[in-house]
Formats: sequence, structure tokens, C-alpha cells
Amino acid sequence: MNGRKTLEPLWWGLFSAGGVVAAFLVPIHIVITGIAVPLGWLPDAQEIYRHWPVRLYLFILIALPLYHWAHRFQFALSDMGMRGIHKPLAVLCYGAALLGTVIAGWILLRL
Amino acid sequence: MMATRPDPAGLYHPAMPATWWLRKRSYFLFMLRELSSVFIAGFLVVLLLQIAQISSGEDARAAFSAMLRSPGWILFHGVALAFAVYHSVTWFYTTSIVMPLRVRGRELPRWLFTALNIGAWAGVSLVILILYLALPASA
Amino acid sequence: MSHEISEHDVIVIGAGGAGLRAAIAAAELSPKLSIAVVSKVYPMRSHTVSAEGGAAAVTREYDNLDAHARDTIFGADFLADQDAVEAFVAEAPHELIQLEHWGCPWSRDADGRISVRSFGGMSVKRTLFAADKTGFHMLHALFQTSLKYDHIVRYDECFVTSLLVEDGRARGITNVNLYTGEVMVLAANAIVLCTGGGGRVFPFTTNAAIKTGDGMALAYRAGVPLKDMEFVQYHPTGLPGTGILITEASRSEGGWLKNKDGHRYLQDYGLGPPTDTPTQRKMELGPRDILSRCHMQEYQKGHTFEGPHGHYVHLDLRHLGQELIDRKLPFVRELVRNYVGIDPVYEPIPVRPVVHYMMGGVHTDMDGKTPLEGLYAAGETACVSINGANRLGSNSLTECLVFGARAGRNAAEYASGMGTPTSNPLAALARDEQHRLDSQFFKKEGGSERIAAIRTEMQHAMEEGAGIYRDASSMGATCEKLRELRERFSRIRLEDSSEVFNTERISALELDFMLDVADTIANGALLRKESRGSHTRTDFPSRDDENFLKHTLAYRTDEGPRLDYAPVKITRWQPEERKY
Amino acid sequence: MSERTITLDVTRYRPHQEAVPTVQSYAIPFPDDWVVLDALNHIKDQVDGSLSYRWSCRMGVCGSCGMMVNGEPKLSCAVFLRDYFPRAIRVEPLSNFPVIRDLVIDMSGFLDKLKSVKPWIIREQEKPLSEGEYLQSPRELDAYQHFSQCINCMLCYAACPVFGLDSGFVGPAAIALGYRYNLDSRDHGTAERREVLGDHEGIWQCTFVGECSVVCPKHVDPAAAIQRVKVDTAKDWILSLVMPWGQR
Ligand SMILES: Cc1cc2nc3c(=O)[nH]c(=O)nc-3n(C[C@H](O)[C@H](O)[C@H](O)COP(=O)(O)OP(=O)(O)OC[C@H]3O[C@@H](n4cnc5c(N)ncnc54)[C@H](O)[C@@H]3O)c2cc1C
Ligand code: SF4
Ligand code: F3S
Ligand code: FES
Repeated sequence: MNGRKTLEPLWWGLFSAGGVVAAFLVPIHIVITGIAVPLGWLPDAQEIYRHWPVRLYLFILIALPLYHWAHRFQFALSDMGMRGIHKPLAVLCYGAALLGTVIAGWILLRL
Repeated sequence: MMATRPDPAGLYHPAMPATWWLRKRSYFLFMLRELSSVFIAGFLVVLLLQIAQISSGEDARAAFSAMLRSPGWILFHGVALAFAVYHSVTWFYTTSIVMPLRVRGRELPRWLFTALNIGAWAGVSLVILILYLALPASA
Repeated sequence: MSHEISEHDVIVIGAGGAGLRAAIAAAELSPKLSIAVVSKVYPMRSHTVSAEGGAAAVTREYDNLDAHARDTIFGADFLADQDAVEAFVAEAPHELIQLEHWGCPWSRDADGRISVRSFGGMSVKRTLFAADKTGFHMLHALFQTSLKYDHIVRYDECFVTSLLVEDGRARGITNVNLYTGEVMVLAANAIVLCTGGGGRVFPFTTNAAIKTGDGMALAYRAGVPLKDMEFVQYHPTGLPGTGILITEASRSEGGWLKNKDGHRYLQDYGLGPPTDTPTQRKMELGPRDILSRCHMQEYQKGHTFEGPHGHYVHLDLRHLGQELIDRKLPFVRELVRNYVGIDPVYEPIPVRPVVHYMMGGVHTDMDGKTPLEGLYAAGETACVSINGANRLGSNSLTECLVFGARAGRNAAEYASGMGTPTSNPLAALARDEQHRLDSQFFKKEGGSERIAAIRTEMQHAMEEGAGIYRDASSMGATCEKLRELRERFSRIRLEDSSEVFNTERISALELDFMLDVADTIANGALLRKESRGSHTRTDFPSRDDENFLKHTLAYRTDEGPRLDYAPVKITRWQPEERKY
Repeated sequence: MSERTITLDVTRYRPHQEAVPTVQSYAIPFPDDWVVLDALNHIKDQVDGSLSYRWSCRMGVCGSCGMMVNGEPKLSCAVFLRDYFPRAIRVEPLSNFPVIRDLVIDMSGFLDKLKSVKPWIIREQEKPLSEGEYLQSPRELDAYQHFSQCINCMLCYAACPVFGLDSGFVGPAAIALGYRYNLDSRDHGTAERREVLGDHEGIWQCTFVGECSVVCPKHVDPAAAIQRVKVDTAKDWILSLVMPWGQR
């Protein structure tokens, strides 16, 4: 029962951090790589991804919002009637975010 | 300690249908806010895959870029953008509730806090855009 | 049918300010005691929640206990027992600090001390307050604090129907459990009545729906006399129509009463001179009985406004400004906006006198003890008496604390000296009560009278005969009407026969109690042939210390109340003319 | 005063007699200044004595008269009939609670939760009363004051879908009241309260729907309270990682 022994503060902390990153950074990236570049309004400058500071930035940009997703998604599903399987849902979602983090780290390291 | 409670046998328990969030506008908007995370995460996965192509050679990279030019993907990104913007605005507003700024002991009005954040967000976005354009030149 | 009997050491009936304070005092005496708290509503719904203005106690250097005592006795038109008043003012500061230690969010001065404000009839600023929701904050602080005592056992939403008296001792109670409709029996060595006042016997009152004088009637039926019931306080500033109170604090913060010509009429009645900022005990800060009478005289002179809900005057707060109103009187602004649809920052508030408080009640001594062994009483339901013929605003919340604590402590001490209650004889008493309830209410067939009709007629009769101005003929008519209503009451019709949360039954039981209470008010008033405090007779316009410097005691008989009298205790303040 | 007639569709439920609630309609003539509660009282007094509901203060402070009025949780003593006229008004018991009878809900669960958050001053060391009050500056008072305005009316619970889905959720009002004591400069009980507030059924269940604060008639803002407890709890959690030896 002790609040300090559950991991919820951790997940919530990561969710919040992810929410901040998503709020400040994600929209402009969607504009750039999802809309402006494909439509040819901006040059395609993928080579910058190899810069080390940029890689670190990308890691944060990609990894943290995954926890934001994991947190909200599992709660949304249980709010939509899947309360009975909340525990496995949580394991699945946070697990997916963890996996995503590892993959993102691996990809960005190997660039 | 309570000695008297209603008789459980006589209670009527209303059930909450799984579609409760369709019954009221504010609940629906809440659900949209929560689901915005799916589109944001989706976009980031696509971004990650795109980055992954860089080390798989020029052909793979070009194919991926071509794919993103298809109307379907543009549409996806459009929708994702709408959700992301919705997320940003609601996030700033909720932050004004969660972590209010105090100026001389008084909480800053929520709309002002939100407006300031939106301003900061515009600034950050502009910086990112400029860096995106400036970095390749400097490399 | 036999009843299961739950045994406790102390039973507190009522969970308002007085009841909760009593329960905590009893609980603190010993963790071994089992304290039952029985209330017809959840504790936080008790009427104490509506109190707005504040609670008086001497907490400042410029003030002293004698001054508080004198103001109280003077305000009471010398009908207060002075030894009780002295004990009251002496323990008041302690009790209010105790409440502070329990978390009550008192308003504060810049230096961190609890703020004080002026109040009607008080000679200095000595009323502590939590904005204008003092009773609300006090009640919630008490209730939340009471939750930490596991040996306080609450019987929420249980309506007490009778005291069980055996061998000249109060031994237990019967109550209807609203959730099941069953009659429960609780036994204890001591019982504390804290059931609040009974303003609902009048048609137009600040009091909540639950204020039906139940505890007074319970004691009365158990043979305990009711004291000074004829003294009913009208508050000068209620909202026409609803009767919602606009707190006296609005005047102590500087509000003005104006008649329809915009004139501050109180100066015409010896309360002047008018000043811009409030002066203690003058003008708008005069005592409530006098202010209410001034209103009526203005009405008779044709100086009041006429609205859909009768005559009214203006309470003007506009000159106080929004900042002060929002800080010190936010609830007044909220209430007026919601229920009158105007903003007191920009418009004056329509107000008129409204029944507010019952000075009288169950006869107790300074320890909260009633003449019936094992029965104690405190709060508005009791009459100690510190309020005499007219209570000063902000004394009653404090009274709930001081005498609640005293009654609770004394009851607990008495109970712990008595050993375990043996409850066998109660079974027979409980059976009788069950029979009475079944035949008169629960299983009653037929009948034709509507509860609401009898209630309304009673209320109007009370206003006619026992209002601000009284005289022998109208009071006589009221007594007569009450007898008729009592008779008709035996023919009431109940439409709801179900067991679960049957509020119609409760209304009927309340009306039954109210008819008794009304009877003692009207009869007491008829026989008090003088004018004193809130009791103003046009046929006997002056105070008569020779014949009436004494408490009225009403005893129940089958033919109606039998009245007796008891002396007033005078210690250091000899009666003098009451002038402000 | 002008009188008009409005229709009230009131939910009735008689336990042990019917399995599900039904609706009963009443046409009520009303003057301009009547609130919904006045109409119910009129029904009870003049039309149908068997209708059950709770009320007392009729001035929005005792918290007993909460009901769903046209689907929104409201204090029935604070909403005017004229604002709904000429449409009919639907009056139902507060959502998300078990119904005892007609418009009366079972709130005993809330009272258990309230007790569980320890809504009283907890101190390491009591100061004797003879030493007077604990000083508290107006600013320190401001810090918790609006969270202390809760009248326990349960409107927030009726608006909160999370509570509707999981009646074990400690919920908005109880958490706000626990937090109110955490914020009180006189209190030292934050760590003790964390056991319940910081539990899964406490703050972490809340997904910040925010409707609780929208419907609260006393502007308590329980949604803010809950999120701020989350922040505090998360901060302390991190601190306890960084400084596991630290006693907090
Ligand atoms: C609008 C308003 C404003 C006021 N403002 C002030 C103020 O500013 N300062 C001040 O000093 N005084 C004020 N007063 C007066 C003061 O509030 C009351 O006198 C005081 O609160 C009474 O408290 P109590 O504990 O005696 O009774 P209450 O708070 O009325 O509690 C009565 C309790 O008894 C229970 N009860 C009653 N009958 C039964 C029964 N048959 N069975 C079971 N339980 C029963 C009820 O459930 C309730 O719990 C005000 C009064 C009003 C009406
Ligand atoms: S927080 Fe507001 S809505 Fe909830 S119970 Fe308290 S006063 Fe009512
Ligand atoms: S509505 Fe419910 S989910 Fe949280 S913010 Fe309020 S408690
Ligand atoms: S009746 Fe008290 S809040 Fe409505």
C-alpha cells in the first residue's frame, strides 16, 4: 500500500516529461518531415541526423513521448471498458515503450 | 466509525457503459486528448524508421522518402499534426493547473500562463526550424 | 417484536457544533468509553454549517472577560444566569484556540494572529471568523477531527424518536434507521442532547429544514422542563422570500440599513449618531431584537419598500468596495447573486427581519446537566442560560463549543462511574415506543389531514401570535389554534408505507415535535406579561423586573404546558435599564 | 408574480419493490424565483408524499441536495426552474453512486475514503493550548483555503468517469481534503497521508478528466489538488532515489 513502493511515480514522471517534449517539439517535426519536406517546401536534410548532439536530441524526442503514449493509452483503454485487464495492459504498454526506447537507442547509436 | 449503512441488497447500481465518453462533449474532448498520444507516438515511430533507413543505404532511404510523399501519408501527417497541436494546447492549459506560476503570492491566471506557453512553443518551433535549415550548411 | 439493544457509554444526539464537540470531549476523557453519535443527517449537513459571521471570545489585550460578560448580560436584558455567563466567557478563548489547533481556517491578521471583527451588541472587536463561513469551517474542522477517534461510533441518518427513562434516569433512546426503517434501541449511562434549535415552527426563518426542535420535544416528553421558550430571536437581515441570512458581519464590516428614502433610519430610534465607519453597539451594530423592532416601526410608518414577499429595507454594502466584500464577505456576495440576482457590490440588498434563533431550550445547569439524571444538553437546544432574553450574535457558536465540551465531559465522567449499562428493562420501553410509532405513524391507516397543511397553519399561527410584537389576544388565538392542530394531527394521512428512506415519516415525526415546541413558546409568551429582549408585548410595553426577572419553565402535561418559574442568578451585574 | 407550469421528470426507485428505476412526471406551477428544490418540496407537500430526497439548508452550503438536473450534477437548491423553462427538467439521482431510494444515493463509501486520507491536523509535537494559536500568515492561509471549501456534495464524484468505472477510486473531494491538510502550515502529516493518497486507488487512478472541477459549486478545484499531489509524490519519489538515506 505504501505509495513509495509502487512504480507509479516513475511512470507518471516519464509520462509528464514525454508530454512536455511532445507539446513543445513534436508539432514542428511533423510539419517538417511529415508535410513540408514531402511536399517539397523544404529541403530534405537527413544528413544532420548523424550529428551527435542531434542524435541525443532525437533520442529524447522519440523515447520520452513513447511513455506519454504508454501511460495515456493504457488508461484510455481501461476507461473504455478494459478495466478488468488493466494490469496486463499496463505491462504491455510500458513494455512497448521500454522496447521502443531500446530500439531507438540502438538505431541512433548505429547511424 | 459508522454503525449504520444502507442495506446492500436494496441498492440499485447504475452501470457505466464503455461508450460513456460519447455521451458528453467534454468527455469526448477528453478522450481525443488522450488519443492524441497515439498519433504522436505513431509519427515518432515513422520518424525513427525513416532515420533507420539512413544506415540501410541510399536506395532504401529514397524509397522511404518517396513513400512519405504519397497522399495517404501526407494525410496521416496532417491528422497527426492536428492531434499534436491539440495536445500542445491542452497540455499547456493543464500545466497551468498542475504547476501554477506564482507572482507575488498570487497564481497567474490560467489563460495567461497558457498564452505564455504557447508563445514559448512558437519560439521553440521557430528555433528548431532555423536549426534544421542552418545545420546542413554548417556541416 | 424484540429489539436488539446496542450498548454504549455515552450517546450524543446531534452532530452539529455542540454534538461533535461533546463527542470529542467525551472521547478524549478515555479511549475505553464507547461514544455513540446519532444524527438524522450526516454530520456535515447539520445546521451549524450555515453559520456565517463568527464566534466571540476574548483574545486581545484591549479586551477582558468582564467586558464580554457584561455585553452578554446586557444584551440578554438581564435574563441570563450570570454565573453561567462568567464560566462561558472564561472558557471561550480556550475553546476557540482548541479549534484552531484542530485546523479551523480562521481568517488571519498580517502578523499571523486570528483576526477579530465587531459584532452587534459587543463593545469591542472580539468575534473570530473564517471569512463569512465560520460555522461551515467550524463544523467541518470538528467533524474531520472527530474521524480520528475510533471509539466515536456514528449512527448517521438515524432519527431519534424518544428517550427511554427508567427509574428516574435517562437510560437509552429509540431511533428510526432511515436506511431500513427499523426502530433501533441504544442504551447508555449518559445521553447528551445536541439537536439544535427549532426555527421551523415559524414560516419565515433562516433555519434549515432540519431545525424542528426535536431535542426540546424529546426532553419535554421525558419530563424535563423547557426554559424561556418564549424568547425567539428575529434577525434583522434575511432575504425576503427564502429567509436566507445575510450575516451581521456585513454590518460589522460597515454595511448600512436604509429605508425607502435612503435614510439610515436607526438614528431615529436612539441608536445614533450615524458614523461612516461602524461604531460598536451603535446604529447597525445595535443588538438584533432592537434592530428588528425598528424595522417593524419603519414598516408601520410606511417607510419600507413593498415587494412580492412583503416589506423590506435596504442593506447597502456598495461603499465597502469589491475588494473588501470579496475578502471578508464572499459568501454574502455569492448568496445575493444567486438568490436575488443582484450584485451587492453595485446594488443594495433587500432585507427584512426573519426568525433566527431560540434563546430558550432544555433546562440545564452550567455543567449541561438537566433535571433528569443521566441527561445532558448543549448548543441551541439547551438553555443554560447565557442568552437570556436576547442572544448576542457570535455567542452561540462559542456556546456550542464551551457547553458542548462541558456537557460531553460531564456525561462521560458520569457514565464511567456507572459501570456497564444493564439494558434489560429497556426492552419493554422500546416495545411501547415501537407500538406508539406503528399505531400513530408507520402502520397508520386512513386519515385525511396533510402534513404540510398542518405545518403551514402552525407556522402562520406562530407568526401571528408569537412574532416580533405580541399581545394577549393574538397569543390566545395562537394557543387555541395549536390545540386544534394537535387534535387534527391525530388524523394525518401518510402516503408512503415503504421502509427505506421514508422521509414522509420523518416529516410527520418532526411535525409532532414541532407542535409541542410551538405550544411552549406560545404559552410561555402569553404568561410573561412584560417586554424583555426579544419578547415585546404591545399590551405590556416595559420590562418588569419585580415580577418577571425569572426564567419560565414549561412542563409537559396532557392538557398542555404547565408553567413554573425559576430565579435568575445575578452575581455582579445588577439589572439596569438597557440602552445603547 | 407570474406563474408558469413546468414538467419535472423525476427518477423513482423503490428498493425491494422494483429492480430498476422508473420515471414519474409532474407538472408544477412555479413562480419566477423557485429553484428545483422548491419544486420537489411542492411535490412532496402537495402532490406525492412518497418522493424521497435529501435537503436541508436551501442555501448551497450543507451539501445534501445534489442531483442530476438535465444530466448535469447540480445542487438542486441553487438552480432555478426559470432557466430550464419551457423545456421539461430531468431530475435524477447523482450518477456513479448506488441508489438507495428515489433521489437518495449511497455515499457511505465517501465517508470511508474521507477518513482514510486523515483529514485532521497531524503534528509531531502538540503545542499546549495555553500558549495560544499557531501563527499563520494570510499567505499561508491562502495556500490551502480554497481546498477547504468543500461541502462534500458529491457533485465531483458524479462527474468523474474514473469513479464511475471504479468505485474504489479515492476520488476528487477526498483527495482535495487530504491535500488541504498537507498544505496547511500547521500540519506535519504529508508522509502519513501518502499511504492512501499515493496508492494506486488514490491519485494515480485519476486521468485528469477535469470535470470534477468544472461542476464543483464551491470552486474547490479538486482536479488541481490531485495533480499537485502527483507532482509532490513524484518529486519525493525521485528524491528518495537520489538520497535513499534522507528522511522525508
Ligand atoms: C443562518 C444562520 C447563521 C448563523 N450565524 C451565526 C454566527 O455567525 N455566529 C453564531 O455564534 N451563531 C450563529 N448562528 C447560530 C448557530 O449557528 C446555531 O445556534 C448553532 O450552530 C447550533 O448548533 P447545534 O450544534 O446546537 O445544532 P445544529 O448544528 O443545528 O445540529 C443539530 C444536530 O442535531 C441532529 N438532530 C436534530 N434532531 C434530531 C433527531 N430527532 N434525531 C437525530 N438527530 C437529530 C441534527 O442531525 C444535527 O446533527 C447562526 C444560525 C443561522 C440559522
Ligand atoms: S470538491 Fe466540490 S464538488 Fe466535490 S464534494 Fe467538494 S464541494 Fe462538492
Ligand atoms: S474528473 Fe476524475 S479523473 Fe481526475 S481530474 Fe477529476 S478526478
Ligand atoms: S439544501 Fe443544502 S446545499 Fe442545497
